[in-house]
Amino acid sequence: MKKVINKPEQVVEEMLQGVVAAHPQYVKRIEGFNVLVRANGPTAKVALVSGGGSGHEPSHGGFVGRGMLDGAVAGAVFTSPTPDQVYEAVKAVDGDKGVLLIIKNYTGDVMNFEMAAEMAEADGIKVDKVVINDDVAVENSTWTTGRRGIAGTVLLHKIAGAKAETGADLTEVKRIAEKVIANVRSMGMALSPCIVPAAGKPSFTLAEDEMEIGMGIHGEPGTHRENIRSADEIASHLLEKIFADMPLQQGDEVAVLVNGLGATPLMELYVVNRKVAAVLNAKGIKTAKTFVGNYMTSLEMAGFSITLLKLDAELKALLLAPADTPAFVQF
Amino acid sequence: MKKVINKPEQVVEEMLQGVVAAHPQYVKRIEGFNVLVRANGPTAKVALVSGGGSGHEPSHGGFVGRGMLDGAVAGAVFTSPTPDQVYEAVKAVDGDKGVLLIIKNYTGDVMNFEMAAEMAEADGIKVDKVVINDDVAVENSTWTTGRRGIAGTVLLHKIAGAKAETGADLTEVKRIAEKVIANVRSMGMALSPCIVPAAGKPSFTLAEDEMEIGMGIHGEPGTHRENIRSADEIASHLLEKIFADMPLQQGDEVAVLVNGLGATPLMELYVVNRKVAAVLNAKGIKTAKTFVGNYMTSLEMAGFSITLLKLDAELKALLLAPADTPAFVQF
Amino acid sequence: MSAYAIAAIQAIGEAIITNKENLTALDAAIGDADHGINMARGFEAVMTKLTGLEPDKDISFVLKTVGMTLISTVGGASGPLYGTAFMRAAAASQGKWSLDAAAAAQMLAAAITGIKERGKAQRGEKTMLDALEPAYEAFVAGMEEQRTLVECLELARDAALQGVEYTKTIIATKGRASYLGERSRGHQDPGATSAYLMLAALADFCRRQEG
Amino acid sequence: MSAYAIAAIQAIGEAIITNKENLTALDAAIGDADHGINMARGFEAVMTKLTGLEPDKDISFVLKTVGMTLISTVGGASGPLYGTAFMRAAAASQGKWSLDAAAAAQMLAAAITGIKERGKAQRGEKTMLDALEPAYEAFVAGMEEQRTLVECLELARDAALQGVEYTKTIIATKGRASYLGERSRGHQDPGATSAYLMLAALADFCRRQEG
Ligand SMILES: Nc1ncnc2c1ncn2[C@@H]1O[C@H](COP(=O)(O)OP(=O)(O)O)[C@@H](O)[C@H]1O
Ligand SMILES: Nc1ncnc2c1ncn2[C@@H]1O[C@H](COP(=O)(O)OP(=O)(O)O)[C@@H](O)[C@H]1O
Ligand SMILES: [Mg+2]
Ligand SMILES: [Mg+2]
Ligand SMILES: [Mg+2]
Ligand SMILES: [Mg+2]
Repeated sequence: MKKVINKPEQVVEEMLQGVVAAHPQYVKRIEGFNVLVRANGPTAKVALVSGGGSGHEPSHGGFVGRGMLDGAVAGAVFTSPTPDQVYEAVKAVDGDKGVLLIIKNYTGDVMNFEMAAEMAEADGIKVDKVVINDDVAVENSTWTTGRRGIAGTVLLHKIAGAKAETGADLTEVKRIAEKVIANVRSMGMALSPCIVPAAGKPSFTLAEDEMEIGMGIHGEPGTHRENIRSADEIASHLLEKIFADMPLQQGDEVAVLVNGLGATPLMELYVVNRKVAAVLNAKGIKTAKTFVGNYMTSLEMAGFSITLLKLDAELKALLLAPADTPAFVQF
Repeated sequence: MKKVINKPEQVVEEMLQGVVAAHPQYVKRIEGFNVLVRANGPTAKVALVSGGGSGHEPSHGGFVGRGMLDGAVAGAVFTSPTPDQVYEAVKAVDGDKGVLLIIKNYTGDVMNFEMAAEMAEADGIKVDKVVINDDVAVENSTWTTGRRGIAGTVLLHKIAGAKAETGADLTEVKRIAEKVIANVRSMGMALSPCIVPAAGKPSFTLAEDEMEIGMGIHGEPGTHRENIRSADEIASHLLEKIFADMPLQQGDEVAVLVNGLGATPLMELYVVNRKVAAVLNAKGIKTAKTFVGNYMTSLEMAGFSITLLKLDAELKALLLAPADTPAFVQF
Repeated sequence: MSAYAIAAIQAIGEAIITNKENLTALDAAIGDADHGINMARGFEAVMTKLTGLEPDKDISFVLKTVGMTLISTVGGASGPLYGTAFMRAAAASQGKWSLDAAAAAQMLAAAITGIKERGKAQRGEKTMLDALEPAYEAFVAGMEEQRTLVECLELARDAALQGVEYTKTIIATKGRASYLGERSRGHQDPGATSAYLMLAALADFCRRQEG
Repeated sequence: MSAYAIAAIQAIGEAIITNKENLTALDAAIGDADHGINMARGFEAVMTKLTGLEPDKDISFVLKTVGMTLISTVGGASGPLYGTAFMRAAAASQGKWSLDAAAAAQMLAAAITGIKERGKAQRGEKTMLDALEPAYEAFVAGMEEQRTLVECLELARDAALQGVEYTKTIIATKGRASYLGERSRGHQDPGATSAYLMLAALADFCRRQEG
């Protein structure tokens, strides 16, 4: 296992220390917990808390700051955080206007966050939640667990965060969040696995000429394997799956996120984006904003996902609003 | 070779198309050339042009924008761009106040940029240049080629760019750039190689328990190999090398850049930063700003570098000034 | 006194920790390769917590400690599920200082109900329930035949093992393995396996105490 | 007419393109694994350029075209160096339609001077100069012995090959290999190798034309 770490058991703790050391102007840590909150919080607005297993950096701690999250909870690598941790985050960020939990749709995340919500509600804190399930690789109808939440979560943080910043109440922020969830779709692929530090070996292997389509962000196998194809073919395939689930019309406007899973060079992500832009152009779909980079990673996995978010005027304005966080800054 | 690309020969061209498609608000391309310039340029200020081989993304095209570069020239992967390309960039960005070339110290880069400067000067354009050589792995005294320019270049772009934005003249901008160069030091290491698309195979190999210390950003071998050590030990070693070259006193103030080479997860970079911060704290050195992420990469190489820039009031103010580029946004 | 209960939990914890890599490997095939790591982290914390426990507590207190510790250290899907299971078993054993088969059956039933409420899964969805529900039924059947607690536990263990085998034949429709669809068939469910391991460790422990 | 010069350049180009992987492998050991790729890209562009060339041009014009094309397509260190070399050879052959040994020697000398001015290197620093300078000296020595152009070229080629061998014994103090220090010893310099390949292709070409 080739990693720049000290001890596998210490990696989340030490990462959090490193984040706080790097960005004291943005975040502080809740002593004794794996929770990052805004350095200047809590603020008098609806607060947003997200989180999940670690290993997806900069998600979610990198998005704590003005215009995005108020708190982020870091679980063990690829393991959803425990309720007591989430509960601490909720207590710390609550500014009396209530707290919205942004949960990626995994059984563990949903259960742990729900238990935390119950704990916070027992304290009289107003808590509500949204569950994002943007991954079209997993078909909603067939599997009762439903789709996974993946990179689209970052756009949800951005837009719900911008809405909260306007002073909107919890119901309104939740409405916007639900609107994002209804209009965002993602799908990914992987070229190589990653190694969970505590496991010490990859959770799957791929032959030199193989790729995995519909890969999850925790090393969960995808929908199928096939021989590596060209960037254009892969991008087209992922887009087709997205369009099949969320038909887009000529004249529609979208935001695009080409998200690297960790080890794929920016060069390749831009080659992918070239094709994404070409396909959208050919369909007469407008692109309001494109993000290319590592936003929701899977340790050192090679691969990427494409996310499309269908915009209306309301979502677009919130997407383009300023944000200032360690990993997402926008004027 | 597992890459998300179409044809190896097309990778730079397609990447540039993908960048322009993603960030039309920031950059445009000079038709027929591998040159990105500001979308709203040229501006009436000293213009900054940098560039080099491709494969270091987001360097340098990702830093074209307000407060940083005016133009970036992309060579073939890991191969310095040709003089005619640099010359086009210089012509395109010149706003009559002259152009400063920011060159990483490699024989090829220096020669190609110098030839371009000669061509531009023949047209009556005021051109000057600085050559950055921040990599302390390569000892200046022994090798007449001198040190390489690596991740410190990003801080140079930032500070010289901020200075140019103030309306300073070419002499002044160059003075600031030289001051950065005099005060910035970096050193890196690699855990795994990368594959140049046109080559199709890695340029070196490392055993499962080996790392390469003093690695360059083009797959050039480093100073030596040794068994992998802990993140803390590696960070301490790299810092010692930097301190040996640039002694820092208690009370000095620095900027820190923990730069990923491509495949190293942000999680690990933050674990490294934890140690960097601890060492600096222990020495009583203040940190004005820390950057952690992939700024000067080497395709999908695993590894990182540490950069320290010693600040005075002038450099600090310029470092903290706003910037708005695809890959570097700061309020 | 709680020494017996603590020793039983320690036996369970040891079984889980011993099988850490095994459980993780099962999860690697159809999940995210952390079930063993999660459960071992949880039971290591449990063992530490129990070491410091006053000996004058009833079974319920011990189990509540286990449940709360699992909830706050395991994470993932199994943390809330097993945590809830132990909390419910605790609630069903308040004031008890020793166990008979009837009491044990009540606790197991409460635990299973907790898991179902928390996870909204049914038997046949390739989860821990496919080990636990057959185990409960076998336990009750043994009780009806007037078997001893230890015998009932052994019947439960054997049924759980069959349940684990059964998980290989079905596809997952709950938990992370459900993303795999058809491809989940043929693989053994990690959570069902950890449930079996716990029952087996408990049965062995009780048998050893008897003999 | 330029057909002869063009054919000679084509022979050189083919030699470089054939050895693309070989040259890249040499660069992988002590540089950045692109020398063959760079040079092949350059000479592919040169071949395309020359195909379209009017046949009524002198040698100088052909060489200038080669030099400019290399400068604008090779990049790296070798692009400006070889580009400058051909530009200088072009300047030294203005108005020439055929070559004798004396003219060739002048062109080679001009090329080497160009490389030295551009790259500020000396012989002995593990660069292309370690092939080219001995080649030039051997060429001149042949000329002094009244050898033919082809014979002089063959002497130059052999000296270049020795020069390539010599690069294995020294450490690099110029170019990217210099970062390696002591570790560069034992490796053959890619640029010296490409210089040898060009001379060898030229000598072979001229010999074939004679025979
Ligand atoms: N809804 C559910 N109800 C019951 N058990 C479940 C449910 N979802 C998952 N499980 C069990 O949890 C196990 C996985 O646990 P673990 O790997 O620790 O969590 P995660 O899936 O979050 O990584 C599965 O093997 C399955 O037995
Ligand atoms: N200053 C110099 N003078 C002469 N030749 C040089 C000099 N620097 C490098 N070279 C030659 O260039 C070769 C490397 O070329 P190439 O790999 O194409 O460029 P780069 O080093 O920029 O990747 C070296 O093998 C060496 O022969
Ligand atoms: Mg998990
Ligand atoms: Mg090169
Ligand atoms: Mg799991
Ligand atoms: Mg090279």
